[in-house]
Amino acid sequence: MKEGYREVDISSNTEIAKDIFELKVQLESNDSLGDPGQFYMFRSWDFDPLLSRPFSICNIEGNVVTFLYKIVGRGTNYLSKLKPKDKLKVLGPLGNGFNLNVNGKAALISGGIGIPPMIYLAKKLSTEIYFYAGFTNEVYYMDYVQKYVNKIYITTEDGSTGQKGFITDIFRPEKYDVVFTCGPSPMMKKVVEKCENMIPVFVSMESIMACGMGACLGCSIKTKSGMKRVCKEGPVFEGREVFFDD
Amino acid sequence: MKEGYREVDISSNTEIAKDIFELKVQLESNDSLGDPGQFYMFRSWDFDPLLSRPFSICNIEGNVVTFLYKIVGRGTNYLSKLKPKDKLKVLGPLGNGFNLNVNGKAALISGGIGIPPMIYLAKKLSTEIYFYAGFTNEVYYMDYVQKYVNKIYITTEDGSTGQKGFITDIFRPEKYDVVFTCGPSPMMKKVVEKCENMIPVFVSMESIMACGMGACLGCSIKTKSGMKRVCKEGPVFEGREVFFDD
Amino acid sequence: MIDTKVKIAGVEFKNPVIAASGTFGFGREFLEYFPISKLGGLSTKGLTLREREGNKGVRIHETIGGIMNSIGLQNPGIDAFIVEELPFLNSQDTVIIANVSGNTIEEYVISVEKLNQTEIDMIELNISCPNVKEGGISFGTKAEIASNVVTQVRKVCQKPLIVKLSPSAENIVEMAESCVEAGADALSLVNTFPALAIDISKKKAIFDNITAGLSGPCIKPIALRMVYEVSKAVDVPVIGIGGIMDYRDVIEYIMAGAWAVQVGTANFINPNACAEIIEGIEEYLQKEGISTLEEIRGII
Amino acid sequence: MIDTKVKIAGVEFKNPVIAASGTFGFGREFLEYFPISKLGGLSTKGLTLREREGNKGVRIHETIGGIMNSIGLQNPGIDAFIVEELPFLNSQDTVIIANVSGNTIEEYVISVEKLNQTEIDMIELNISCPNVKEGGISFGTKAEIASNVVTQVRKVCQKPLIVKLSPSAENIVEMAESCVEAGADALSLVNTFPALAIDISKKKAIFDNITAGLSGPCIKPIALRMVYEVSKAVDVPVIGIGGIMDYRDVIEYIMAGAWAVQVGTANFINPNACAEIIEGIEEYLQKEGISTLEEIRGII
Ligand SMILES: Cc1cc2nc3c(=O)[nH]c(=O)nc-3n(C[C@H](O)[C@H](O)[C@H](O)COP(=O)(O)OP(=O)(O)OC[C@H]3O[C@@H](n4cnc5c(N)ncnc54)[C@H](O)[C@@H]3O)c2cc1C
Ligand SMILES: Cc1cc2nc3c(=O)[nH]c(=O)nc-3n(C[C@H](O)[C@H](O)[C@H](O)COP(=O)(O)OP(=O)(O)OC[C@H]3O[C@@H](n4cnc5c(N)ncnc54)[C@H](O)[C@@H]3O)c2cc1C
Ligand SMILES: Cc1cc2nc3c(=O)[nH]c(=O)nc-3n(C[C@H](O)[C@H](O)[C@H](O)COP(=O)(O)O)c2cc1C
Ligand SMILES: Cc1cc2nc3c(=O)[nH]c(=O)nc-3n(C[C@H](O)[C@H](O)[C@H](O)COP(=O)(O)O)c2cc1C
Ligand code: FES
Ligand code: FES
Repeated sequence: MKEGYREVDISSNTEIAKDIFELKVQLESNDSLGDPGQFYMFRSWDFDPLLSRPFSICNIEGNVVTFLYKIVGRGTNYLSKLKPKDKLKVLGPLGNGFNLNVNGKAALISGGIGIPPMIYLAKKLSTEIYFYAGFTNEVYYMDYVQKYVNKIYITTEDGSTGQKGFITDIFRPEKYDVVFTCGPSPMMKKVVEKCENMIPVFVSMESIMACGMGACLGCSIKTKSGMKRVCKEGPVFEGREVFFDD
Repeated sequence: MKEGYREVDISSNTEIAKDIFELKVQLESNDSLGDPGQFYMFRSWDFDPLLSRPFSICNIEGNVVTFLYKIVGRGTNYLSKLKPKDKLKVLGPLGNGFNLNVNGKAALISGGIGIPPMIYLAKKLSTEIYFYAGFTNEVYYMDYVQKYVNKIYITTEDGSTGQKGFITDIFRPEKYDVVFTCGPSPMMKKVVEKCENMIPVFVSMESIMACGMGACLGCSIKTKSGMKRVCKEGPVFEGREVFFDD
Repeated sequence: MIDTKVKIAGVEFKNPVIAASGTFGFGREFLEYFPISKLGGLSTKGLTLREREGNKGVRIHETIGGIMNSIGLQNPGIDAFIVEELPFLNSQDTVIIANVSGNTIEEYVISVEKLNQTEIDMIELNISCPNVKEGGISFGTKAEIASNVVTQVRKVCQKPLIVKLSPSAENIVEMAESCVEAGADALSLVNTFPALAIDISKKKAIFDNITAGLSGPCIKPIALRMVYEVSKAVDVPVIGIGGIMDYRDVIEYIMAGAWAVQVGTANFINPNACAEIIEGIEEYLQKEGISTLEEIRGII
Repeated sequence: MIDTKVKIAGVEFKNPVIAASGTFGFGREFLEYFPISKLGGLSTKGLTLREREGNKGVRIHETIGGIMNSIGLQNPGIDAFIVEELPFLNSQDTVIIANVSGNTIEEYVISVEKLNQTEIDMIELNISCPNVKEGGISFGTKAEIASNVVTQVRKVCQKPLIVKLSPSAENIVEMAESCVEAGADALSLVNTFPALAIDISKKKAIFDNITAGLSGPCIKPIALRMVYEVSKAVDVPVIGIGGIMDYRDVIEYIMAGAWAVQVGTANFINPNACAEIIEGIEEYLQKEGISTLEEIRGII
């Protein structure tokens, strides 16, 4: 049996860039706390908002799981108010996660707050890693990532750090054996297009989720092999399996 | 113009007896912060629960207003979780308040968590005061009240302090010139009955409130001079004007 | 230049925000918080021919995202209203709407005749009242019955006439159409939803009348759908009501086809709600570069 | 000794808690969290004759106290259900109810005929579907139309038949009565409420289909009122649905007259919701000294 929602303690909840928070929670579990690409559902409220909110694992050290989140609405705003020792209810780990069994040169490409699963993936992959990270302006977590990767490429939209522009402008697929990406849908679309049919590419999809555990079909997306639930068969899919619409 | 809801800082929020909290908030206002019998509406939440909750003034010192509340449901439970520096939204002071212009011997009779307005009244009255306080078992705030009154009578339901029983068991109206009471409806009913038609008696009524400021008519009660709003024409009424149903 | 004015049945509202009946008293209490002349309009507490004490027992009960009420139309009666409240209301620079309730067609008709003699701006007919001659079922449920009361009232009514629809109308579009046909100059919807809550420790309904009316943000999605359907079907202005908490909700109603809105329960949780909503609408229009509400009305 | 068993249309439920259609998949996902044999019953995701991909665009939108959904009956189709899901479901010791949807009477009838051949315990007819032959208006709105589909299905149906009512029925009591007359062994209500939400920055409805179905605690007071009214009017068992979050809500439904309940949206915010509710009911009965649900059923 899996545990349902469990109340966990917050270790820290810090704003590391404007509206971007790093949240560490203390979990207790005999089972795995999760793999790169997996996520947890959060709730720190009763009925308002009604639904829980999904967040990807950014790191795990011992029993401490780290998340990064951006304030975009009411749920994330509530989260940002939590202080150490406050309680949070979490369900997870959920979803599939990335295939870690890869060889050769891997490109990890993140856009905006799509970065958390790429960070944990960088830590967990045991192959050559080239980390592409696109930010709006403020850059964060690159010191940490540094330790695990061969090279970091950064873009910012305002050019304040790294190259000015989007990360997909500088990503050149030719030299890689496998590509992983997480970020806004148009960005992932571009990454997949750039990889053409040459390189295996894995994407972590987003979708509005009600349950996070496969029951509501709210998160379903169309793939080349039928309808799939982002929360259950995903969030990681083979990039050419999915359709990016926008 | 009155201010609407204003966000105020919590100075302290302490459990002073089982499920009974003392809450101090820092208000800023050029107007009066309130008189004995008046109350404030509280909310520390968005839409759940939807309504605010009314609490009587227990004390005012400078800009700090003290309230006492008992955890009875979701709203008071949320309040109990607030820590110093957290924010609270308050509307008030609201309602009428007690007539302070009295002479002779005054009996102030409180039952349970009806005590806050009696405490502030004791402080504000400049006459002889006999303070009757009925508790379930734990006794609180009597040291503070001591300073302002001529005598304190205590009952507890379990006899752990003062006399065992209800406060109405020991209250003898004959020797008083005026009586003030706040507590459960059956208790106030008994007080009014005991006063017969001899002594002026003032009661602070409770009613479920939606708005607290006279708009919804949710709190209306029938009185001998027609329907009255507890939040606006009350909460203080002449005891023989109202009907106690229980 | 932003212009939030809207004209309904010949009456000009300076903005589309009307305080909803039964949630704003006769305005006096709110005047302590903001100048009520800021309002587009104000619909009075429901008035009946004779004074009413309202219902006994619990009158307000909170639910998740809403409240239930069973006030029972406590009001001073039309005559006292005209003498004691109307002069004050008329002194305020905003559209004053008399919300009229009754338990028989005659009561409605006589009330309206009395209001004809006054300077009230508009009349809003609340047809969600139990029809005592038809066994207490609401006037607002069946289109034929509603049509009948509206027709009778229209005959005597010399003021612009809004008919306020109940969400328990069997078919809200047919109901709307027949009220328009019977002479409504505008429609407002919705009134509260008939609802039930039970006290499981007392093993009884919370309210003496068993059912009570549900309002607040919980009803908004349903009310908005009804406003959308009705706006498409009728060609008189529709006033959207139900669960409006902030300016965004108002914009949704306008985009669904409403000309104006009424704000109810929100007044209880913030006496400045209407004033803040009015400001919010202006800021929104400014930011979006929209100059009149017409540009977005019914846009979806 | 507490006994929460309840018998509906000859089928015994070990307790009154049924997982609601469309909120529990085919049970597999929940089996990871608790033994689903704890459930009184399980109503499957809505099944249609042929596989369906469901709707495009946004499928879930949160409102205050509720959610709107427009899943569009994504399901593998009856045949695949029978082969791939039913054996697993039948292996679980709980009542399995096939929730059947259709866009024509023929679809309903053929689906039911296929289910007749299986070991499914009961059939729940979801009549809140658009009737394509009648311009897409829901089968569940008008009593005559609902009566027609129930009559046709009853003719072929060899399983106990529950008809699931829509809250947009023009008159819920008449609807209930005509479904019973047409052969329903039990009624379940309510399905989701048709509702609307608008994205004011995109100036469009949130959902591709414009409207979507509202569920969750926000609808409970209305749904409870409907269950109360229907329970009084019909003499078949009524299954209460709408906004149940905890055991107290279930007790309210039972006191309003329901024999059993279905729990929907709550499953999304807590996969153990049904299990916790079942325990809560037992503890409540224990504490109150009530030994069977019958003692409190319809007590208000
Ligand atoms: C598998 C997965 C992993 C994610 N990981 C992260 C992460 O590591 N860090 C991070 O900052 N964000 C992550 N997100 C996005 C995050 O869940 C949303 O930003 C959050 O739910 C917004 O909640 P809100 O109440 O603040 O905003 P709202 O006001 O509810 O909405 C703001 C925006 O967020 C979107 N959104 C709302 N609810 C959900 C939901 N349940 N699922 C998906 N999107 C939603 C809405 O479409 C809207 O555009 C992830 C999403 C998914 C699906
Ligand atoms: C004028 C006035 C002054 C009050 N002063 C105090 C005080 O100083 N200290 C104190 O502890 N309590 C006071 N109360 C009672 C206090 O308001 C309620 O205990 C509180 O609202 C309960 O909220 P809840 O969410 O915790 O409980 P709920 O779960 O909402 O309800 C628990 C009980 O409280 C009652 N209640 C709920 N909402 C209200 C409401 N809006 N108004 C009145 N009663 C309600 C309910 O009938 C129920 O019996 C006062 C009430 C009034 C009317
Ligand atoms: C306490 C209360 C009293 C009400 N009284 C009346 C009334 O007298 N006449 C009327 O037409 N509507 C009355 N209503 C209905 C409101 O005007 C409005 O239609 C309803 O509350 C929905 O709007 P809301 O969700 O913004 O509150 C009342 C509502 C409440 C909450
Ligand atoms: C995501 C979702 C999918 C649903 N799918 C179906 C369905 O396929 N068939 C059906 O009869 N009801 C369906 N329903 C309605 C529920 O079974 C239930 O009647 C409704 O949600 C009200 O209950 P609740 O408030 O507990 O959720 C669905 C509800 C939701 C939220
Ligand atoms: S979020 Fe419910 S199935 Fe994926
Ligand atoms: S609480 Fe609204 S009038 Fe008193």
